[in-house]
Amino acid sequence: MSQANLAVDPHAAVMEESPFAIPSSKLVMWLFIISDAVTFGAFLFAYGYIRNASTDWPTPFEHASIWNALLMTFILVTSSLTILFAVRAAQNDDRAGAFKWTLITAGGGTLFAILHLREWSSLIGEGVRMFQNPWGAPMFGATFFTITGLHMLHVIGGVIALTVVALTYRAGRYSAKHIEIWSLYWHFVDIVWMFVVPMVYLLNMKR
Amino acid sequence: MNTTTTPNASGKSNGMATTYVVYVTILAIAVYQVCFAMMAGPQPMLMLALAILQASIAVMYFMHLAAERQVLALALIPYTIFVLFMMNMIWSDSVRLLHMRPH
Amino acid sequence: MSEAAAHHGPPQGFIRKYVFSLDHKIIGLQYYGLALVAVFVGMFLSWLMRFHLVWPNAAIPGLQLLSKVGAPGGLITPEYYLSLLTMHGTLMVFFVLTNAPFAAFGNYFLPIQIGAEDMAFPRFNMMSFWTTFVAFVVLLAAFVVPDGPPISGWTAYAPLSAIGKDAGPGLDMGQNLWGISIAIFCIASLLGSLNFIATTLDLRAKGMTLMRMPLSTWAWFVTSCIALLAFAVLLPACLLLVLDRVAGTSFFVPAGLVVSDHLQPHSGGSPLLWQHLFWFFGHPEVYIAILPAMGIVSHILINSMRKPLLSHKVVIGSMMAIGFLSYMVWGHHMFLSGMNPFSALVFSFPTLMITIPATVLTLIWLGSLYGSRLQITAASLFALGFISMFVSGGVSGFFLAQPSIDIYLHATYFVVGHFHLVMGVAAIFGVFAGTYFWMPKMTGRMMNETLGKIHFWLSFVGAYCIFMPFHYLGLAGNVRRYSSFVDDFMAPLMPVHKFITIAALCTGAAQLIFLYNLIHSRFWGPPAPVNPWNATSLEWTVPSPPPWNNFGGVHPVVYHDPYQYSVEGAKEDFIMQNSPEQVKTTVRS
Amino acid sequence: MGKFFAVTVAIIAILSAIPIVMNYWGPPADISTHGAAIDDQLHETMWEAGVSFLAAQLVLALFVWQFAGRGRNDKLKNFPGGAKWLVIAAFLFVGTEILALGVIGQKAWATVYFAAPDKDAVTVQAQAGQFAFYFRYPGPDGKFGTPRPDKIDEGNQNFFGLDPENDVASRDDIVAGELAVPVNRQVNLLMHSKDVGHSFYVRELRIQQDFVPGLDLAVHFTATKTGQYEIVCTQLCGLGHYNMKAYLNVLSQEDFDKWLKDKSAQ
Repeated sequence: MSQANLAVDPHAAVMEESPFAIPSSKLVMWLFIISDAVTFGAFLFAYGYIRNASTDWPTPFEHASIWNALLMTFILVTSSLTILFAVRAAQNDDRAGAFKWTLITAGGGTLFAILHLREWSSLIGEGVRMFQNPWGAPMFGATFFTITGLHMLHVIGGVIALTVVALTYRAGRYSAKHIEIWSLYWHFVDIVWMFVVPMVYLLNMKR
Repeated sequence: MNTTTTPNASGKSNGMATTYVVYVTILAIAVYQVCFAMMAGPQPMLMLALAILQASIAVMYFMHLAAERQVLALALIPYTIFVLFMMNMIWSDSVRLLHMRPH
Repeated sequence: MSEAAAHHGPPQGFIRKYVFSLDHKIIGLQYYGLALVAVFVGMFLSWLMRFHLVWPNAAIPGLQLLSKVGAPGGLITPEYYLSLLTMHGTLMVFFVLTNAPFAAFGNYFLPIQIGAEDMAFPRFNMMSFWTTFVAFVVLLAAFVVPDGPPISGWTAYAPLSAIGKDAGPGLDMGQNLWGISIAIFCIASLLGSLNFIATTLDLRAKGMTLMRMPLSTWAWFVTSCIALLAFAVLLPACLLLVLDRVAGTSFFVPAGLVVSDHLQPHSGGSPLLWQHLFWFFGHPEVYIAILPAMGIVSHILINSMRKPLLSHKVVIGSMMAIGFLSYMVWGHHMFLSGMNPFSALVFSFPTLMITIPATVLTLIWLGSLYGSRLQITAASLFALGFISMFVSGGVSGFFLAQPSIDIYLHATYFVVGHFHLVMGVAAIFGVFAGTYFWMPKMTGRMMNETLGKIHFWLSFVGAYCIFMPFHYLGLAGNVRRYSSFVDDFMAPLMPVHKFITIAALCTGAAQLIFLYNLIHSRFWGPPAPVNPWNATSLEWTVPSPPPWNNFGGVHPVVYHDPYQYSVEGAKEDFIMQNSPEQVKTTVRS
Repeated sequence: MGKFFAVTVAIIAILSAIPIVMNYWGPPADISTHGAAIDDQLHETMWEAGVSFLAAQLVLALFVWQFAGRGRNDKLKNFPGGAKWLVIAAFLFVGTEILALGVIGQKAWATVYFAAPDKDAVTVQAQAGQFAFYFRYPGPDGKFGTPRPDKIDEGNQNFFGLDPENDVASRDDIVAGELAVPVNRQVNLLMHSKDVGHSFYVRELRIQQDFVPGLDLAVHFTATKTGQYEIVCTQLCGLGHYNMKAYLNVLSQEDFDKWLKDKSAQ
């Protein structure tokens, strides 16, 4: 939104101090995150509600898919680490480093999305559709695809955003602040996944 | 009150050591969850509690909420938890649905 | 981005200036205009409904142009009645009651009242208006699709809304458009509330501490905090509804339904899930509509009374308490919907508790009137009318909060009377008060006071004539959402319905006075001075209308609490918030 | 103008209260055993809400009458006690109301929903569909046949989807378009929705309950007065919603037995 990183905090001289002492854009990212957390929460509640009321809920995930999910967790949490490297580099004015680490993070996100899509396609290959699957309650597909789909949408959006931020940052129009703010978003995507894994994968593990 | 921006919230002050510890902890919890679920079956409440643990340390140390002014955490977290907590009122109907389905 | 308006210069060209404007004032006016269009469409629909209820066999000439199928020969069919009802509710709740008091006035005055040059994120602001506009167009498109607007009510209860055209006319494309429109609206509201919160917290002028913010600003702020998480729940609800409809899932549809002799392929969902998600948003929404009106009315009343309210802090605290409680009570819409009867008791208690902050607010308003120097203007009349309406609509909430009484009164006209008075009329009165009070600032022209007062009297008496009898009908057991009363039981109540319809037609017509006044004074009204009402808050320190960056590049400094009226020893009987004048004694309590 | 406002508000408040005080449009006479509790609750709430309503409107009128149009020379006064006492008053006044109505008054709700039905209650199944109610009695064997949605065939009068060929229990089931119940005997109404949400509302019985698709609820009631009463649907269920109704016939025990016999002979 802003064109330059103002070195001087505009609050200092002419305005009342913000109660949180963070830039507005960071505050807005936090607010967006809690709002989005509630949106994801509503999805997970809906899933729990329907699953809980079903007698024939399928538990199809083989150990292989669980290990795959764990690998995805590893990739996503690691990308959370690399975006922290990017933030750190940006704060130390290491523009090349920050650029590199942001792109590596976006690469991690891409890898995650690819793994996820591979899993989706194998599930679709097994006959899972939005409202149909070979094992039991047809709502399984609906809840699985909506929750993981919404999450993947966030990942893909994040990858695009991080790429744009990295390029704009290298061009000098963005500052460390922007990388930090988008790192918050990226961590949030990671956190959502921390809930998706146990709720969607582990609970539906083959027993 | 301090009117200049505090050099907080970005890992500058607290080094990367914490970050690595948090990173390893989150992954360890994830592995524990999976192993536990594979051996003893998934226990929803335990899984959820562990996820909340993961999420809270991620929020506090990856997102540096712990390093921000405390008032930010106090504004955001109780509010979100309250709203999500209220949603739990739907469960009793979900259970009824199971017992009172037609036929 | 605290630098806010600094990075957009004075806009050039018509499109940049008036259409895709980044200026919060233009966006406020755009929201106001949108709400104005929506309110007249919504009111027109309610006319058609009222007309049909009492003269079901009288053709309305030309109505067949609106819908050939729904109104053949100008006669409204039962399903078209339900379409009108759905569209009336949706338009009014989303596009009028959310937009006018919150988005329109909030956008225009929140930044000025806190001494900011613009919203924190002008681009977000523009996006949020245009997203709302898209939602509005998508909703209105339901009128022109072949099967007409949906017939499932503004609450779109599943499975009626979820199973498609088997369930009845209007539930095909029309219902899809409804779901998509509301989902888009959720995103717009989200953007808007993010912006409001950031602006309020971060862009306050020097000296504008939180406790020095005017009550209207406080109300918008609390409202945006509610809207932030309430719309976040409606969004997934609408997405899942649309998925049920277009992707064949069944989040909200259980197994074994036979609709129009077709066994539906759905299984696994529950209508109660939709109701929970919808009302989880739906109850906070009521306060999203009424809280800004409370703030606006307080702001105006203080100005007309020439004295501050008895307590600034208590009013703010009450508004926050209402916001807090609003998340705990949604189940009172569902007492008889098949929800666990134990939950009903759990929801009933906080619902009754909301009465406490509401009563505190009312008592503060009334107590503040005592010993004031109340000036009667069109704005203050509407503010007083708001209090009267708020009380009338509020006390009936006491009935509906109790599940045992709800057994009798649920889904009757008592409910209709209740929410129309407290959420509809009261909030609209807040908007009218705001319009008469702030229009001089917004357009630079004074509105006609005499016409404003005539408008008030007709609206005030008219609104009571319409909505008070609704309560009597409800007590007698007249159920709502019926397109005609075919049974004997209702026959004795028809004279009441006739009275209501006539009152509604007259009151609706009286709004044309307002429209005339608005348009006429916009172009031909006498020019407005900077501070026509001798008010104290910052919006009255800037020219009418304010320049594009509000304070002309100067950063105002605030020295006082917002309502320094009738200050003894002051040069005038009030002290502006940004005036450095210091007086030892004040009448504040 | 202020005085005019005061008078108008006072007149509106009093006029609004008159039909209530005169009991001009009230609920029809109650014919159920639990209804009296609901009526009492309604009555009590009416008193408390009515007093609050009149008090607030009249105080508003009074203060506007008194203080509108006062000029700069009139002395400003503060409400005696200020905000603190008003807040305390609100807490005390409303708190008492909440305790009286919201807590103690929940008994009426409990009598309807928390008590289990009697063992010897007459069990009837009600099925709501677009746009009619159908009622089913178990017949002499006291057992309902299992309804099957795929067997529903309105053209052949098989509203419940019964399968008499394979299901013995369903053969003697009695299906009717009206709800006949014996007077002074508890009726346990099993509620099932065929398609979308509907509601079962009998004003005189003080019973209203939604039919929820996918969730079979039950309500029980005892009618105390013979006669015919209207059952209406109060949950928006589609284009024929306004026309969806049936009748509740409260019969004496002999008439009810005769009615059942006639019905099963058909």
